[in-house]
Amino acid sequence: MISNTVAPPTLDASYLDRFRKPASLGNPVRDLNPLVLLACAVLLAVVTAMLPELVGSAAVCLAAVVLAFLGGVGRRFVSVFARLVLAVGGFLFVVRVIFAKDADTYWSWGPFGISPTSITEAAGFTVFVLAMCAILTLFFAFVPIRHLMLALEDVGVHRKASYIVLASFQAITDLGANVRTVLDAQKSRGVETEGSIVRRAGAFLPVLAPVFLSAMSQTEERALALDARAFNVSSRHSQFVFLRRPGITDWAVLGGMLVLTVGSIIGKVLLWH
Amino acid sequence: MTIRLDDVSFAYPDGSLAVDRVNLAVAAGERVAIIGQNGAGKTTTVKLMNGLLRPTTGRVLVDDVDTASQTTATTARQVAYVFQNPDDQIFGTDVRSELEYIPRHDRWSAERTNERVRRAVKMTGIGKYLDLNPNDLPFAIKKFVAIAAMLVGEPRYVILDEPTAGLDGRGLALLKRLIGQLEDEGTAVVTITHDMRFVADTFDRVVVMAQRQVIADAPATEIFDDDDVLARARLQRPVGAQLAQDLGLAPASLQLDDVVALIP
Amino acid sequence: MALIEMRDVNFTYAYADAPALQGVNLVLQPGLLYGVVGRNASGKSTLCNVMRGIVPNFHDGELTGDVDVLGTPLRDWDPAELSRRIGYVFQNPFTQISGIRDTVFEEIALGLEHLGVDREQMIARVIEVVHELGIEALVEKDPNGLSGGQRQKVAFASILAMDADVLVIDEPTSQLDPESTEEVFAIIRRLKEKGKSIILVEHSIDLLAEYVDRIIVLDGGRVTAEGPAQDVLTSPALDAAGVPRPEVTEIAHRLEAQGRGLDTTPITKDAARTVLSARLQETSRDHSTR
Amino acid sequence: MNRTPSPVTQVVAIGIGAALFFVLGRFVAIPTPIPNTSISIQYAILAVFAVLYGPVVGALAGFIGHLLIDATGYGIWISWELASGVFGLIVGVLLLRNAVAEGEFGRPLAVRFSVAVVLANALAWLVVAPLGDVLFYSEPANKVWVQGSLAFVSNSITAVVLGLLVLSLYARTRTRTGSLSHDR
Ligand SMILES: Nc1ncnc2c1ncn2[C@@H]1O[C@H](COP(=O)(O)OP(=O)(O)OP(=O)(O)O)[C@@H](O)[C@H]1O
Ligand SMILES: Nc1ncnc2c1ncn2[C@@H]1O[C@H](COP(=O)(O)OP(=O)(O)OP(=O)(O)O)[C@@H](O)[C@H]1O
Ligand SMILES: [Mg+2]
Ligand SMILES: [Mg+2]
Repeated sequence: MISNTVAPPTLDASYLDRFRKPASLGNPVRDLNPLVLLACAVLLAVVTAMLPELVGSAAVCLAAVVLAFLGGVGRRFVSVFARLVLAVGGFLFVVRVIFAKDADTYWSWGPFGISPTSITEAAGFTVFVLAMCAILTLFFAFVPIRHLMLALEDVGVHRKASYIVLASFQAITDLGANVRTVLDAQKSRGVETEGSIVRRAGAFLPVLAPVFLSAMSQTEERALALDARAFNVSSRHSQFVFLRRPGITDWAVLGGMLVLTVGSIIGKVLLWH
Repeated sequence: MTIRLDDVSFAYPDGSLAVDRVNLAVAAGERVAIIGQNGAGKTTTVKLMNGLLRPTTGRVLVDDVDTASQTTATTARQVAYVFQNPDDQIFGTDVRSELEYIPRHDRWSAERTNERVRRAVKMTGIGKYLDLNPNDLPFAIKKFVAIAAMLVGEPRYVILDEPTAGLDGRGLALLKRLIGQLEDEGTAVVTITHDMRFVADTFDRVVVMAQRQVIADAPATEIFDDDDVLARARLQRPVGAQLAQDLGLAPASLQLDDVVALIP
Repeated sequence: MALIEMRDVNFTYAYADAPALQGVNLVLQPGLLYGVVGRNASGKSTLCNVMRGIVPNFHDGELTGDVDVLGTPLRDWDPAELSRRIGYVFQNPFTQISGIRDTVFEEIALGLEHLGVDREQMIARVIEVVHELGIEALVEKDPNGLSGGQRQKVAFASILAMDADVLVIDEPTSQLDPESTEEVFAIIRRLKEKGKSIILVEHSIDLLAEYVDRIIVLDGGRVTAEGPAQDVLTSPALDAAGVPRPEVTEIAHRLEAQGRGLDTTPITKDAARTVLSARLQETSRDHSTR
Repeated sequence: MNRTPSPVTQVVAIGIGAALFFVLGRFVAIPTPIPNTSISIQYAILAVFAVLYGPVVGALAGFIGHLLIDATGYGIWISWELASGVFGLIVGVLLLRNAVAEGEFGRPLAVRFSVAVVLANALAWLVVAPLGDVLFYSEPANKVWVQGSLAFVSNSITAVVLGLLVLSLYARTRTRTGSLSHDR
């Protein structure tokens, strides 16, 4: 049985009140100002670079997982991050580890070789890259692009600039939709696109050209659609959905992060150099 | 030889239920109109018929084969669907290559290709546009190109989704002729339309959808006589028939000539 | 001041062999509802494009002659200002979604954001058009998950919300069910009553006849008739352009062909009802006196 | 372009161009034996956008698209992002006033396009990228030159070949609209 039918909202006052309040993602961590979160992400990357290799990076990865759960996106984050660990991490580690240049290798063949140092080095590098990936993934799991753009507009970034970024991300999704449309069109003409990997790969190439061509013709259609909505009018524009102004919490989090960064730099210079 | 929907429901991935326990059968050679409000589930229903969508619950059988058991491509060879939005269907850079898509894919002989393409072109009257780009054609003509592209494959069932949208009088006449021709050849034609005059003039069997369900399935004269069904599906009679009814010229007739004959 | 004035206007799309508009001379007055009719490819959308400056700003091609919009030559208009002053609902219902908003509610508000309308007013406007078009159930939906007719309504609502004084509307009901079609026409009539100037392209001649003040007939890129609806819809220019007559007018014509012509040729249902019931009464009286 | 595209079109084109550049660069990179270097087909699309929508679109779509690729990969490397921008800019400038959008795409234009792509590639990968590497990142000069030259060669070939292909396809979608006669 189908039970999850979406009930239409009633447009009463309580529904409309949502638009009078700042947009919220329903979680205090994720509701921090997107730019503050962005700054934190950058600072965290700096911290990672300052901390001792391997241990420090591993700690940052762990911290990212904890933060993700605090922000209520734990599951999604872990599933993406696990895949990164397996794919990117595995690949990097293998590529790095087999180029031992020192003498005491466990194993060597031609230019390849594995040694204790190459293992430590590869591990350090791999975990470092993974930590960076974790920070980036976390940021995008926390902040919808739309909110980032709203925050940028709040600090004076031009609407057209923010549109470009938003549209770029949107266009990536649209491309996926285009692929589905073209595949549907092919299927309805009796062209097999379902089934084995070979068949799907075979169907892939003929789809590419139409997908890109239709993306290009969409440019004109989109432009007209936006022009009809007075996109180019230069007067002050307003926001329908809007963000909360950064408050004391935002500044406190940012301050804390700065302290951590400075601490890690001092640590690197004085303690674990 | 039928398309049969057995208690079919369908919900889109976002959770919205678009078709709710529909039972419907279209036999070979039939000519059926599907009418109903916007969002009633017409497009979803016909996409279920050609396998583009598969039911969430229930079964769709095309010539006794469950569409869920075979690829869409296989179903679609029997049941051709002309999309509501022609841009979703047409990808060729000129009309001719669009029409020759199936022949090229299936490596037909030149004679067979020419014969079928010529026939499809003749039925749809798009001979003048063969070398043009479908993108530059007016909406209505693009739609005819989409129809022709499907006719080339000689399917046994043809589904037209809103072919009357934006069509001029001449286009309507052409469409009517085309549907008649297909019927003569034993091809079933299912047409979704909002043009009540077209329905009254062209179809014997009319399926009415409202709120995700089929609420009536009967000859056009019966449907347009049934105030209850019309009200529930928020439909209206063709203008001439409305007039006849307002004037108390019983029976409220659908064809204009009948109305004229009733006036003293 | 005329709303739009065209003198000897010709337009040929880039690299098309034949012009899409030829020798168009038109003077449109503000505050009226104009219907534009003609066969497919007769140039209706092109005419709209010129009036709204889409030609020559977006489509390449050769435009000759003079076009004045609200008293100012088209070339002197800032394209952004035109987009603010003239609302334009495009013909194709499938290409009018902005693609940058996640719900229908926000999609409809987009134009108002660009115009700098403040939030309370935005909410009020959006709610108003949502009620007018009866699309309450859709406001939470992703604009990309709509049926054909629903898309057309949302596109119309988005422009309606912007409340421009001049509206160009190209086949707003092509995908709509009969009831929604009537509703759209009722909205258009209300807009006219509020003093807006409207140019409406439509194939549904029965409805045009009920609502519009004047009709422009296009045939092969030429304007072959322009005048009050009653005159144009009963004139031979309509047949010549291949445009069907309203059903009620058609009934009158067929009666006339059979030598049973009516006193006046009706174009609206009401007019037809009046003249036909008069005829009915007459005959029944004849009957009883005999 | 005989007529500069309207500002709205340009803004939209930057967004869509950057997205195409990103998708191709991120997911369709063909690896080569040389470390950190892969055959990138996204420059073909970028060149086409520069031809159709002008230098500003070319520059920004390239820069933003490349920024997106790197931001979701191994980190931002500003000199190469700039180089991608410069590539789009130069192709756009060298092909100002063309008529591809109206379906004109003959041999003279193909030659002009190829020359422009090679020149733009030279400037981007033999001048901007290596110079930036040396200035911003103090990379050893000989290493960046080797990388730059490799990028120059592989990008020139792919961008010319694929670019011509896409352009001719696109021009075909814009063929002369014949006289549409009014009877069916
Ligand atoms: N891709 C989709 N995702 C989510 N919901 C959808 C999608 N397509 C359609 N719907 C919803 O399903 C319902 C039925 O849609 P459908 O397209 O079948 O209607 P329809 O009867 O063809 O209407 P129309 O006459 O307007 O074309 C609508 O309420 C619509 O909002
Ligand atoms: N972008 C374009 N490029 C080239 N030719 C075009 C373009 N748009 C329209 N045309 C041509 O211009 C002519 C007039 O088209 P237009 O779209 O104005 O007709 P219409 O009266 O609106 O038709 P319909 O009723 O089908 O909407 C047609 O011959 C058409 O093919
Ligand atoms: Mg539909
Ligand atoms: Mg039109």
